[in-house]
Formats: sequence, structure tokens, C-alpha cells
Amino acid sequence: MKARWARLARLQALQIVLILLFIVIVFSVLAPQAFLSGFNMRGIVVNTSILAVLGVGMTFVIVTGGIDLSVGSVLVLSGVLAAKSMAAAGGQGWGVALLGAVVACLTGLACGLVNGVLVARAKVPPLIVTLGTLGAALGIAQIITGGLDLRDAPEVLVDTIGFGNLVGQVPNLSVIALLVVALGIVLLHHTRFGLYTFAIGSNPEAGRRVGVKVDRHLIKVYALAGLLAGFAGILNLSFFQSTTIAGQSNTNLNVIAGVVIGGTSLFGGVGSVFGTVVGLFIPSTLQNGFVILGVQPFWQQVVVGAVLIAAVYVDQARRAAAQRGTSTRTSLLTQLGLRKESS
Amino acid sequence: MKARWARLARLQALQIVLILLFIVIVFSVLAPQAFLSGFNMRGIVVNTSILAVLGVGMTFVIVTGGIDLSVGSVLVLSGVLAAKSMAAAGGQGWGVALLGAVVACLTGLACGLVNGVLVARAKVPPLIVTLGTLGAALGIAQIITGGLDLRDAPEVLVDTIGFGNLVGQVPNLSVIALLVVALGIVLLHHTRFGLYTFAIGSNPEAGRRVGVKVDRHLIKVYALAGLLAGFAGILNLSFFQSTTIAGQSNTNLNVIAGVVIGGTSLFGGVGSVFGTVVGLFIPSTLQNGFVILGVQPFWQQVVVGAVLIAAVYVDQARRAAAQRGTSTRTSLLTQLGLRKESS
Amino acid sequence: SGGSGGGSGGAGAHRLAFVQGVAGDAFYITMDCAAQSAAKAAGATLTTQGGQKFDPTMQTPVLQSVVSSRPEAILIAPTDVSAMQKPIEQATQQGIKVVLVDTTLRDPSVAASAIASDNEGGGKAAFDAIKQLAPNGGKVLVVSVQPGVSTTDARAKGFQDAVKADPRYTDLGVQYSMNEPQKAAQIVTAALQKDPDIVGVFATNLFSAEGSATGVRQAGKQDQVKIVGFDAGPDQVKALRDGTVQALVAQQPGKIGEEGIKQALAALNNQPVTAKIQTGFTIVTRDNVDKPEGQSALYKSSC
Amino acid sequence: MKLLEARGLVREYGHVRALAGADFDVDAGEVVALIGDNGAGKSTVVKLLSGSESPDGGEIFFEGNRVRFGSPTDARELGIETVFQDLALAPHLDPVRNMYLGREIMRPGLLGRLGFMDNAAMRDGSRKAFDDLGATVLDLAGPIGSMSGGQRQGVAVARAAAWASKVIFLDEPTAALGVVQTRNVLDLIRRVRDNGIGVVFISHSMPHVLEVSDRVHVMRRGSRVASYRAADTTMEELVGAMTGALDGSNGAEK
Amino acid sequence: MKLLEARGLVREYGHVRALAGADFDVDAGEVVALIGDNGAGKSTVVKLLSGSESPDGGEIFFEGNRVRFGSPTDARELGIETVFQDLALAPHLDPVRNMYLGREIMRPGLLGRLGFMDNAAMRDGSRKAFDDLGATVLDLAGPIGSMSGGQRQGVAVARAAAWASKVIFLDEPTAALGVVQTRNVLDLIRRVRDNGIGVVFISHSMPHVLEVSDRVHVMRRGSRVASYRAADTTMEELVGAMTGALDGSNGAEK
Ligand SMILES: Nc1ncnc2c1ncn2[C@@H]1O[C@H](COP(=O)(O)OP(=O)(O)OP(=O)(O)O)[C@@H](O)[C@H]1O
Ligand SMILES: Nc1ncnc2c1ncn2[C@@H]1O[C@H](COP(=O)(O)OP(=O)(O)OP(=O)(O)O)[C@@H](O)[C@H]1O
Ligand SMILES: [Mg+2]
Ligand SMILES: [Mg+2]
Repeated sequence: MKARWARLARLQALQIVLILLFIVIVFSVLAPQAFLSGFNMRGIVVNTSILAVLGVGMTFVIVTGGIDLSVGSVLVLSGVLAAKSMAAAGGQGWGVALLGAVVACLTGLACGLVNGVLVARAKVPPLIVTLGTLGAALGIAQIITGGLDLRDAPEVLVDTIGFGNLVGQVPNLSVIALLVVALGIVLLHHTRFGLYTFAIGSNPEAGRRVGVKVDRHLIKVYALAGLLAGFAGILNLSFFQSTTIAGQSNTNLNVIAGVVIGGTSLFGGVGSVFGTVVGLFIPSTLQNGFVILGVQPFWQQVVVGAVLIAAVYVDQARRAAAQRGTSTRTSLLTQLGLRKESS
Repeated sequence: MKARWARLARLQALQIVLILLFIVIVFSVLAPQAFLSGFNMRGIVVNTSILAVLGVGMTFVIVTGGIDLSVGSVLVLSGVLAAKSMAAAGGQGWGVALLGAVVACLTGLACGLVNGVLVARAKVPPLIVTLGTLGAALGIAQIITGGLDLRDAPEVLVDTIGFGNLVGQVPNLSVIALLVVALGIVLLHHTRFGLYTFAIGSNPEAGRRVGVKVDRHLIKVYALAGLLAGFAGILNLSFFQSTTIAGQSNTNLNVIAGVVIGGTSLFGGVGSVFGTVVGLFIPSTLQNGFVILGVQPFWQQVVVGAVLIAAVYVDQARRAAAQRGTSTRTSLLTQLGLRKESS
Repeated sequence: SGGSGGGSGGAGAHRLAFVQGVAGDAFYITMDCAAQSAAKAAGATLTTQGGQKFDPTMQTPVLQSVVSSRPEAILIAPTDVSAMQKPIEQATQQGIKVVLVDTTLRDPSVAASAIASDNEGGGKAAFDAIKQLAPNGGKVLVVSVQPGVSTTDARAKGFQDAVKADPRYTDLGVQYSMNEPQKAAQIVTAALQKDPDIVGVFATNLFSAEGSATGVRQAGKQDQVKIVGFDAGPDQVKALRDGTVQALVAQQPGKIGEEGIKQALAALNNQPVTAKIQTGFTIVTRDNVDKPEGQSALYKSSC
Repeated sequence: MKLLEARGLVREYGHVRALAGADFDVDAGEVVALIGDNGAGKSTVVKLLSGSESPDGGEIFFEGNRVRFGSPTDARELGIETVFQDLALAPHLDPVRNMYLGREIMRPGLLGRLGFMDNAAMRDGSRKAFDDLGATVLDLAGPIGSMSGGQRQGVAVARAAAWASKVIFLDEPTAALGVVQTRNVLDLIRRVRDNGIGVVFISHSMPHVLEVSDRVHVMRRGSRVASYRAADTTMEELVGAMTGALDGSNGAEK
Repeated sequence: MKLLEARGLVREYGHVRALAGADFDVDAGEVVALIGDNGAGKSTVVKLLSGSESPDGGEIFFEGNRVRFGSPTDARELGIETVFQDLALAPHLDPVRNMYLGREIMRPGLLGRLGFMDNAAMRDGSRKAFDDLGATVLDLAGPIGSMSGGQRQGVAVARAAAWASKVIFLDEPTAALGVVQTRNVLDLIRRVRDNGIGVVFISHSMPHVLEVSDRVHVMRRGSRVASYRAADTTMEELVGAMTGALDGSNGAEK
């Protein structure tokens, strides 16, 4: 059974990988030298790494049927507090870098806990909770900094994490993100924690009745998303050497889009971390390829929008065909008064 | 039964009205002259009017269990095409204003139809479809204009629609929005069209099986949302005398937040237009009040975020108490494997 | 990078790229137009890219993609003084010459040249305009985009410093429109409610100005409140002519673009470059907008 | 010529073969019971013949003509109504709305054409239909998702019975019903049959099956393995055929 | 002292009074049937006594001590398991995951403490439990939402039976089951009873009720109106009590 389960998951994720591959091939043919160069590939991967860290947490949240709009702000606030504490500690070495990482993660964790408690215990809809904490976290970041970006990233962080390579063209930043993704995959798809995440998204009342501590688990899931946003905050600070206070206003939507492109349902119960990562690569690869091809900036938006819809359409169609649910793609799970499977 | 039905709907909406009233009262006590002045009230109402027109369409979409991220871009594109055609026609009179209105509405309708067809027939998740059309519509608007706002609103539009008053301090813009809202309430809560909208959000498969043309109805709902976004485009042009191309990036989230604050569930099947309107007034009243009270801008975000969560929390708690579903707020509808009612 | 060395033998056929701070802004379009014609005159090709927002998290991937397409030199308006530092260094490590236009970096020495307007000076110029329009003094408000944008922050700071130096005027501080005209309108409406005697508003960018004008108009105080906007794109100029805005502080994007190309080509051809160039401002009002002095300061919407 | 007939129906879900060439037929004015073990494919037959899903193979004939159902509406237009095993109700809507969903009574005149419904008429119609069944629906204005299992099933049965004009499929219509309501449904089945409608009755209760039906089709593993006249068979025989104890489907009438 | 007892349970939903002071009791090693018309309040009793909802009034005693169930976990910790009428399954998960949800078998040692589950053990356990019931679950890895009604019910029954140590509530456990599976569930009920567990069996099938239960509680309109020894009563009497034809609940044993 395990083999089957895994095979199914792989099958689902595979669809979207094929689409990403197709996009890569098209660009490679159109602009072989520029697009396929190590430098460019590295660029695409690096630029998607921080989003991937956020995407792992977002996948968990969305699998429970929730949503987290606050990730961008939490990232900023974590970066700000990390920068402040590193500046206070002073120095450019690993010690202060570690301090910053801890502060960022704790900040993110705290924000995530607030989200989780308000969603799970106060029963406020996740959209509202995280819209509120989005504003609040950003506001606090601005109050602390007076709205001016902080730039106090110690050199080791910038040189090693932000721009260092493990070997050759393999950036440390992406290696770290890959580790987070791998842990996320294991956690979601192979542990009890992940099982409960799916169960809550599938039918929270059923989970409650068989003794899953639904509230507590939801809090943990939002806390995890917050923690990862905090961790992304320190990565972001290392990469941009700036807290990018004003620069994260679309981060939440970009991450959510990646999650949904990757096949996770906004109604919960269905999803995969691997799909999310692929889903994040699709828009960033498109963007990169179109710049290389010299497509006008305005046209890029139009083309990216159209290709995005087309990609997800092809993915859906292939997936439906794989299930041989010929008449309705959603028939499978709507049988007993369930909702549309896909968002 | 009808009386009961209506009473229930009113009861639900009433909760959130009470919260809005509470907020108004607090500000009135803290800054009686400034806040309660006719001028200020008029300002709040006018600034919420355009959002309310968008909110009507968004409520329909969300009641079906969908989402529309493209409203802001569609508004911009409609305004751009209207401005272009009015400039081509020339003149400052009612004829050219009417032309502009028709062009804007048709543009919106066309965008809505594209959304609807992709959601209903191609079965692409609404989030992805409307994210795609968000980019595409904005891109087209920018290509047409070179990214620079057009200002060709004929004077009659600006003077009558944008800034005119029907009587005293009653702005025409808000009267128009009120008409749209009233039509929306009747359509959603009193006609077969609205009934089907709820039915699809409640259980699309059930609707399909009893012969509701689910696909066609979904297309109509997205088309309606697009049409209203187009109409909002001409209102926006009249009010700002500009197509505000880059100024609508948060419109979608603001409108969605209003809808959810108003008690509409993102999972579909539950909602009201009246609630949406009240839900839109809460953030704009808070914003206005805090500026009047002289709260620092950074703090405003924090406070608005916190009050927003608190308001929705109180609303939820009161509503739950009204239903006497003591143990779980959501028990009512989760009985047969249904999803969380709220959020 | 080897290719660029080979290509530098002749003066012509240089491949240049321009990364705007944000796409579709009259300021950058004007800069682009001037750069394009300067490049053409020198026989070079110039491709232009830009992010959707003035935002380093958007500009970084665009820059990286542009670098991948291997131009010999890049003109770039960095959207953040430190965030763009490393990405630009990565470009120079690939052997690409970089010229900074409009905005700058923490350490501009990586670039062959940096050409910029002095935004704090622009803020000060805006206050001068308000002094002309409302000579009796009073309360003044700044409506800016959002915190953390170096250019608009510098404009606001220059303005506020100048206000503080003049006892006849009271600074009501900075409010942020988040680049939404609605929000700017709301802010100005509410601010007028609190301080009905505001005499001047300095709006640091287009939408702030637009929304501020709407707010003032809603309040029916067009005669009392003077609005000074920044930049002189067609939108701003129309607002000026319509009387919703009373003065504009215009930068010199054309000059920046032209200089940028000149410096880039000089760097490629191993000729001497000027490391730092500052450009000035023109205050445009209804009185001078149709005179040559005003006309030459206006931005273009297309080449 | 049968009223509704299917030959060699095939339906696969992924690697699960729900129907492997199943035959089926029902005539006007008769009650056909469809029985079989859990997962035998009964509900799948219902879904295919009510247009709610499409077959992967096989043919469907209605009054002798080959038909293809693209949607449930196609089947409904031929007068085929269905009580699905999962009831197919909209849980947020009240019983009256569910009863009339897709068949709303509109106001007369212009108002009706504008989309306004005659709520009073629908309420009265529902009340009467529920009372006929003895369904204990108390609260006509509450969401149906909050009603008891039997109340919900009552609404689904009342709805299908109200509109069927040629064939009615009842997929375990009495599973959640009380003793009295079950009796009423069995009476309703006879009444409907006597009006010349073909009734397809799915149930796991052999006494009810034998009591009410004229013919019994037995399904096993996605095929019809036997078919009996109800008068000529016994519970033991039926159970044997269902479980495969009695193999070779020797008792089949044709 | 009864094993589980409730006195005067009240539960209101909005203006609907689902329970109006209902009493209930079950002893160790007996099967108590709970019968009543649709909407009589049977499932509501189950929800309150399994901790899934809280009463608005009344008291609950377990082994003589007053208890309050804040959550289903509280009841489960006392050894009370439930098959809910709506089954309470997670439709996107497979039968094995549903069977063990909340009771996962973890890997031994460190891996287990890290949250890794012993999937093989759970699969084997489920297979055995389903086979015992004769449940026809074919595909252990498919989402349970796509299974047939009877297959789903089989999983729910197997799950509850596996964990009950004191009391088991079975709310219409055979409604969707085939003939064979129903027999197996009735046997299971007797087996569980013989192990000293209190069984509460809700069903609309009077023959099954009379066959398997020791005592029968009859509910009407939110109250227990009568209680009989199964050996001393008849179908007619039960139906009379349920429908109120036999009013005054004269047949009540106490
Ligand atoms: N949507 C679906 N996806 C996958 N498998 C399905 C689906 N629907 C039915 N099946 C499978 O097809 C087979 C037949 O199912 P069906 O519902 O027709 O059985 P049934 O005879 O109605 O059983 P029951 O008496 O339990 O209702 C079962 O094995 C079931 O698991
Ligand atoms: N969550 C709820 N919200 C509103 N009303 C409810 C809710 N749950 C139950 N009811 C009502 O309470 C009454 C008792 O319901 P209950 O489910 O206990 O009946 P039951 O005896 O189990 O009936 P059945 O035999 O049909 O399963 C019914 O009238 C029902 O409509
Ligand atoms: Mg079935
Ligand atoms: Mg019940």
C-alpha cells in the first residue's frame, strides 16, 4: 500500500513537473546560451529559494483548509528584529549571525502562534486573522525602524548564506531551502503530524470525533508557517542585505499561487510540498525566460498570466485523464455532499 | 417561512452592523465634531462606494465558493478603454459619457466571461484563473497606455457622477452604488439566480444532478462580477479623473476582506450582500477615525489589524450564541462531512 | 564576458541594457527615450526591462535575467541602496560595465559611473514652491508613497527639514498613501477634518498627488490648499493645467539617460568616465508650463 | 421494447472496475429491484442511467432509441428522476428550496420572468409532499444539513417522487427512514408503479424487496448475474445469488 | 449502578428542541436498542454521550460518577466508542488511515517518537478488521470518499469495534450494509456484548432490534417514552410506542 500511496503522490506531482520541463525546453530552444547557462539556472533557483521556504509552511496551512496572508509581513518583521538584535550585539561573525537567526525564527514563531490561536480557539476565519496580522506585523516593523530598511546583516551571513556557493554554482541559500523542503515533504507525507494536517483539511469534525486535537494541531500548523516565515526573514536579510520592508506586498499571493499551481486545493485535504516547489518555479521561470527573450515588460504580465492559466489547465486535464473520471473531474470526492475537490 | 428566512438573514447581518455602530460611537465620543460632521460621513461613504460596487459582484463569486482576484485590474482596463473611446469621440457631454460607460461595462463583462469560461468549462481553479487575468488585464491596460494614466473623463462625468450631490450632502456616486447594492441584494436573496448561486456554493454536484446548469450559472456569476468591475471602472474614472493604473493593486484583497468580514464564507454556500457592504465600511471607518484621532500612520496599520480581528471575533461569537450551537460554532453544518462553515 | 572584450574593438555595435526602477513610468520612459537616441547615435543597441514595482525583490530577478542575456553594459536604477549591491556586483563580475542612473548604491564604486538627481534637494524645492503659493505660512502636510522607498523618503525629508527651518510653517508630518489614490484621498479628507486650515500638501509621487487633489476637491477647499507634486509626467502636467495641482518639481531624466549612455560607452571604450554626476530640478507652475523653460522640463509618455 | 434498457455497461474509476459489462432493463408500470453486495455496482448503474456520470462502454436505450446522457438534465427531460444514495442535497438550503431546486415555481407574469419565485406555493407544495410521506420535517426554513438523517432522506424521496414521469430510481431510499416512513415509501412505490411509471428500487432489505417488486436483478462484481420474477423466488435464493454461493446464476429467468 | 446513565438531557438547536429531558442507561454486557421515529432525538443522544456535543441540561453518569465531556477525547478515554450516523470519516484519506486516525500505530523506538507510523502494521490490522466484518473494501489506498456507501459504513463500524472497551454506540450501523455484512455486524454486537461491553444499537429495523437486543428504549419527540425487555415485547408494541399510537407508555418496564 505504501508503494501505491507514494506512486499516486508522485503521479500527481509529475504532471506539473512535465509542464515545468516543457517550459524549460521551450526557452532552451529559443535562447539556448543565455537561458541554459549555469549562471541563469542558478539565478532562477536562488530567486525561488526564499519563496520555497515560505511555500512549505503555506502548503501545510492550505492543506488544513486555511490560508496565511501574513507571511510576507512576518518575514519583514523577523528580519527587522534580527537586524536590530544583530546590530545591538555588534560584530560580523557567526555568533551574531546565529543570534539573528534565532531572533528571526522566534519572531516568526510568535506571529504564527498568534495566528494559530486566533484561528483555532477564537474561530476567526484565517483570511481575516492573517490579514490583521499582516497589517500589524508590518506596522510594528515600520514603527521599530521608522519605515527605513535596516541593513545590518553581518558579513558572514551575506557572504556565506546570501551569496556563497557550496560547490561550483550550487548556492548555499538554495541548499538550505532544499533542506527545508525535504523536511517539509517528510513531515507532511510521512509522519502523523502530516496525516493530521490532511485529516483536518478533509473533515475537521471527523478528526475531532476520533480524538485528534484539532485546535492544538491547527495552532501548530500556523506556528510552523510562522517559524518558516521567520527563517525566511533571516535568509531574505542575508540575500538582500536589507529588510525589504516595502518589498513584500505580493509575497503572500505569489506563494499562495505557487501552492495552488502545485495542485494543493484551497478547500483543504489535498496537496503536496513537492508540487508547491514546482508550482513556485513555473512563474519565476516564465518571468526569467521572457526577460531573456526581451519581451516588453507589459507584455510579460499578459503572457505570464496566459501561460499560467494554460499550464494549470493542462495539468488539471492530464490529472483528470489519469484518474479516468471522464464525466466530471471532481466526481470522485463530491459524492457525499463534499465540496469541489480543486479550489 | 419567508418571514423567517428574511429574519434569519437580517439577524446575521445585524451582528456586524452592531459592531460597525459600536466603532462609529467610539469615534464619535473621542472626536465628536470632526468625526460626526456631515462632511466626514460623506467622505467615508464616498470612499467606500466604489468598493461596494465591486463587493456586490465579489459576494456572488465567493458564495459559489470561488474567488476573483482580477477585479482591480479589470476596473483599470475598463477605465482605460472607456477613456480611450471617450477621447476618440471627443466632447464633454452626456453622449460621450454614456459611450464611456458602455465601453467600460462591456470590457468588464468580457473579462468576466473569460474568467467564467475558464473556471466553469476549463475547470481551472478560480484563484489561478483570476490571478492570470489580473496580470493580463493590467498588462493590456499598460500596453495601451504605455503605463501612463489617461485623464479623459468628460466634465459631466466628473461634475455629476464624481463629485455631484443628489441633495445636500448626498453624493451621486454613493446613490449609484446604493442602487447597485439594492439590486444585488434583490438578485442574491430573492431570485432564482441567487438561489442557484447559493446552491452551487453549497453542493455543486447536487445542483448539477437536479438540473441546475452549473457551468452556465458560474459563467454568469463571473460575468456579473466582471460587469460590475467594469462599471466601477467608469465610476473610478469619474471620481479620480484618472485611470489609476498602478493604484489598484490592493483592491482585490480589500474587497475580499470586506466580503468575509460581512459573514460570507470562503467555502461558499453562505453569505449576504448587505453584510459585505457593512464589512467594507468597517476598515474604511477605522482608517478614517484613526487619522482623525491623529494616530501615527505606522500605528494605524497595527490598530486597524487588531480591531479587524476583534470585530470579526465578536461577530462570530455573537452569531454562534444566537444559534445556540454551544459546543462548536460550526457543528450545524459539519454534520455530514461538510466543511467548516466559516472562513 | 569574453565576447564583450572582442566587441569593444570598434566604437559601434555595443549591446547595452537598461533596467528601469519600474516599468511604465514617465520618468523612466523619458530617460529611456533619451538613452535610446543617444545609443542609436553611437551605433549601439539598447534593450529595456523593468519590474512591475519599485521594489528590489522584483528588480533582482529581472537584473539576473538581463545579466544572463549578456549585454556589455547595463544602465540600472537600483531600487535599494544595499539590496541591489550584490546582484550588481555579480553583474560586474561577469565583466559587464554598470552605470547607475537616478538612484545609487551603498558602495557605488562597483559602477563605472553614478548619475542621480538630489531628491532631498527636490523636497526642498517643493517647499520653495509652497512658499511661493502660500506666502503667509500655515500648516503643511506630506503625502508620501510608503515608508522605505529611498527616493520618496529623501524628498519628504528634504521638505520637512526645510519646513522646520521656517517658523511660519507647521509640519503636520508624513502620511502614506501606499500608492493608492483612494487612500490618499481618505487621508487628506480626514486630515482636513482634523486641521481645517492646512495650506499646503506636498505629494511625493503621482498617485499621492492625484488622491490628495481628490480629497481636497471633496472638501471643497481647492482655493485654500495648495498641492505641490513631484515629477512632470503628462498626468502631472494635466493636473497642473487643470489647477488641481499648483506646482511640480521636475527632475531631468533625459539628461540622466543621455549621460548614462555616454558614460557606459566611455567605459566600454576605455575612455575616461566621470564617477559621479548630479542633475538638478525645475519648478513648473501654470505660469511657466507653456514657456520653453517649462516645456523642456516636461517628461514624455513615449518617444 | 423496454422502457429503459442498458447493455454491457462498463465504468472504471482509476484501476477499480465498478461495472464490467452490466445489463439492465425496466419496463413501464413495473417495479424492478436491483440488489447486490456492497460495492457490487448498483449505485454506479444508477449514476450512469440518470446521466450523472458517463459510461466507459455499453449502450443505453430509452423507449427503443439509443440515448446518450451528457448531463443529468438530459435524463430528467426524458422523465427520469433519481434518489441518489448520497441524496444530492444542498446542505445550506432549506427543505423547500431543496425540494424545488431546478424546478422552481415562478411568480406569474413579469415578476416571474424577472426571476422571482412563488415562495408560498413552493412551501405549500413541499408541506403536502412531506406529509404524504409522513416525513417528520419540522422546520421548513432551517438548512437541511442540520436535519436528522431520516428527515433528509424524506426530502430527497419526496422530491424525486414529485417529478418522475417515466422512470424513478430509488437508491436505498429507506435506509435512514423510520418504520412508518418506510411503509409509506413502499406504498408510494406501488402507487407510482400503478401510474405506469417504471420504478427501480435498490435495497439491502430482502423482505422489502420481495414485498414490493415485480422483478429482481442481482448484481455481483459489476455485472448482472441473475434476474428473477419476485413471485417465483425466495430470500435464500436471492442471498445465494448475491454472494455467489449459488453460482452459475442458474435461476435466471432469461 | 449503571455503566453509563443520563438523566433529563436537554439539547436545543436554535428554536428546535432535539432533546426535551431524555433519560438513558446502558449496563455492562448488555445490548440496549434505542429506537424512535425520524427526528426523535436518537442521534442527538449519541452525540451528547460521546462527547461530541455538550448538553444544554441534564446529567451524565459513568460508573456512578457524574462526568462532563468537554470533547470526544474525554469519552474515548473512558472507553466509549461511537459509529456516528454520518460516519465521521475523512473522505480524502484511505480506509487504513481512517481506521487508525487518532490511534496510529507508531514505529518502534526513535522513529516512532519522531512521528513515523508503522504503515505495514496498520494495513494488516485494517485488512483483518474488514475481513472479520466481511466488508468489501477492495482498494485500501483509495480515498474513502470515493467508496460505496456500504464500504464506508463498514470501515466506520470496524473502527469503533476495534477500540471500544466499555461502551459502544452504533447509530444505524447497518443502514447501508449488504445482507451478509449486516449479519456480521449483528454477530459482532453479540460478541462485543459477551466481552462485557455495553452496546447501544440504533436501528429502524425492528426484526434486527428484537433479534439482538436485551432491552429497548423508545424515544419520541426528544424524550424516552418507554423501555422494554426485548424478550417481553413485540414489533407491534414497539411501533405503537414509537408513533404514539400506544400512548401513556404503559408497557414501560420502569
Ligand atoms: N467515484 C469513485 N471513485 C473510485 N471508485 C469508485 C467510485 N464510485 C464507486 N467506486 C467503486 O466502484 C465500486 C462500485 O460502487 P457502487 O457505489 O456502485 O456500489 P454499490 O453496489 O452501490 O454498493 P453499496 O451497496 O455499498 O451502496 C466500489 O468498489 C466502489 O469503491
Ligand atoms: N445541528 C443541528 N441543528 C439544528 N437542528 C438539529 C441539529 N441536529 C439535529 N437537529 C434536529 O433535532 C431533531 C433530532 O435529530 P436527531 O438527529 O437526533 O434525530 P434521530 O432520532 O437521530 O433521527 P433519524 O432516525 O432520522 O436519524 C431533529 O428534528 C433535527 O432536525
Ligand atoms: Mg450504493
Ligand atoms: Mg439519527
